[in-house]
Amino acid sequence: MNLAVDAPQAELFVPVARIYGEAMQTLPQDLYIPPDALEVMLDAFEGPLDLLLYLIRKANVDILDIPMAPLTRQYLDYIDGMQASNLELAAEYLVMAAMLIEIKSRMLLPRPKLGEGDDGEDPRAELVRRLMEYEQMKLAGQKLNEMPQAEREFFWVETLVEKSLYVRLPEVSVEDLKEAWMSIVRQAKLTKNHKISREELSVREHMGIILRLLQERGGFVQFETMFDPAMGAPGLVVHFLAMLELAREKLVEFTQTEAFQPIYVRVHQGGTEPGQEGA
Amino acid sequence: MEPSLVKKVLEAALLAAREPMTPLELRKMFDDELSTDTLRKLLDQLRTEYAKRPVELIQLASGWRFRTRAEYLPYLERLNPEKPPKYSRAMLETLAIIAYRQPVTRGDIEEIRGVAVNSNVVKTLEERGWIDVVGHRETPGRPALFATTKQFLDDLGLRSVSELPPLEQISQTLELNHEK
Amino acid sequence: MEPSLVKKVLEAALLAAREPMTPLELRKMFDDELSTDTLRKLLDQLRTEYAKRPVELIQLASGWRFRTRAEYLPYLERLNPEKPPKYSRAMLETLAIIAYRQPVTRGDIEEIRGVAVNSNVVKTLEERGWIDVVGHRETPGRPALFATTKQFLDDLGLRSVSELPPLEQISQTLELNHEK
Repeated sequence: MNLAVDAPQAELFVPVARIYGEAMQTLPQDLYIPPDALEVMLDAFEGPLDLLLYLIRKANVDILDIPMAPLTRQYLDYIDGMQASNLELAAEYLVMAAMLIEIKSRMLLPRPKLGEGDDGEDPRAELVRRLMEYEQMKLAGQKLNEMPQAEREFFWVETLVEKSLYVRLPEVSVEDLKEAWMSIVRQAKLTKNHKISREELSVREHMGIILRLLQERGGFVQFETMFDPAMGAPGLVVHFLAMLELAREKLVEFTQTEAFQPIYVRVHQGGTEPGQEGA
Repeated sequence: MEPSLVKKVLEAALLAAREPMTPLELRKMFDDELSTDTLRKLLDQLRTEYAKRPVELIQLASGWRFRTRAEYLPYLERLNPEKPPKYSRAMLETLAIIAYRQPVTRGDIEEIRGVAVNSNVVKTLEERGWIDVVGHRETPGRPALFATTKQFLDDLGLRSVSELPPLEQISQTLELNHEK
Repeated sequence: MEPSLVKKVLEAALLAAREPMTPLELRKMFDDELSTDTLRKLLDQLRTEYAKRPVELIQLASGWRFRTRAEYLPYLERLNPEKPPKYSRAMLETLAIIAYRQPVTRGDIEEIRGVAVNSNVVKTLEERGWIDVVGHRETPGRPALFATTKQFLDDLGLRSVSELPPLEQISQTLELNHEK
């Protein structure tokens, strides 16, 4: 097969037509290009492997059975064409040309007998391996390009997050309050006057509860109804103490029209006489 | 073109939009074959369809966009927690006085702290639902009496004000510190 | 917390995400009280619920994210008249070699392609965040080893390199031939 030298490539680079006054030449087989397009042609190939693949594929040659001689000549003719156009020829093309010629010459020599090791390998094997690997990657690149890509074939969903719609409130711990109180005490030197026991604190809480209750019920309430048995004995005592403390601080007052009549609690009325409207 | 398809195209575009989309832009997707009225109707339908979804379609000055509903922001916040804001010392001291000495008037607070109470401080605490007015002291001017609320106890994880650290202990610690 | 609420929080977060969200991040919103199994189940439910919507929830190399379905591209494309840049063949072949043969050195790429690698090609891929240097081969010159990134997989909607389209089986033919 390596003797198939009688290829029709002899007419390469003989002008076959003129377009716009420019000579048209045939490049390898079906490749018709005007000379000034050679640069474009070179750009169209990604290197010597790509060109070789093109030549093999276009000539419909089985990649595994490369006819070395015509292929080598086609390749060299193509490079000649590029040189003729004063193109700076990439070194890789020349290396490939050398490789093709080397393979071709080895094909012409009698092959060593099989069984003598690696030397028995077809001199084209390495080229075939490289061509196949390259072709595989070339196809893979095309497939990658066909895959849906973010911001090209699909878009990421991204709804608006308006952070100002959520105001994070400061957190306060019991410790913070304690710290704050200590700082107040330290400043005001109130250490002596403001010793308040745990019990007194619950009395103060109940003072708030009573005032709130009075406010809810119109400021005038029957004394007994202020006590909920569910509070339990200690709760009732604290509640009662709170009532007394409120009276002492003149925040509430008690009224009773006469002995054994219901006692009423009401919000302190300031200057007015106690007990008059309510009775 | 089916209105249901048009609506889906609008939905896809608005969900992926980085900026609010104007009616002009939205109509561009249909080669302007969509009338402004129909567009408006479809956007309204879309908004209704999203009523129960965690994002809402809103109309802003510069166009339409999907927005995460406010109620989900606390969860999103946890992904990128910012430093929690802090209350000022004035705020904490006022709150401490109301908590420990309730019910108190603004005058009481000023007396204890020795400085005037900024009305913003009281307002902030009221807005947060931590204090409220439980009555008035029958002295000239009938000043409001403030006390802490149930919300305050809940937020601080307390069952009752009596669970606050006892003050005598604080005073003792202070005295010990003073002795040094 | 109600599973239906958890699902809505997940939905809100994923719809608003600027990046794919990992299970770890998603669980962070619930103070890690959500088991990985439950999370997975809820995400699957969410994905199913979106089956008829114009956006879909997908799992990527670096997490979960919503994206518009491919069928809406013809409409969405009209919003941005600027066509996305086309990658050159040199770029695509280099990318394919890095993706399928990783980790590879520049020398490996040159060996396969038979031409010198233009450094702009590598730079562009690095700038896009699709490839990066994962180490150096311990040969003279210690050449950098390139591999594809999670970003590359995310942008292609993939979970792992194994989901890349399979290579054409050219090599098998070669082996068959050797048997002759």
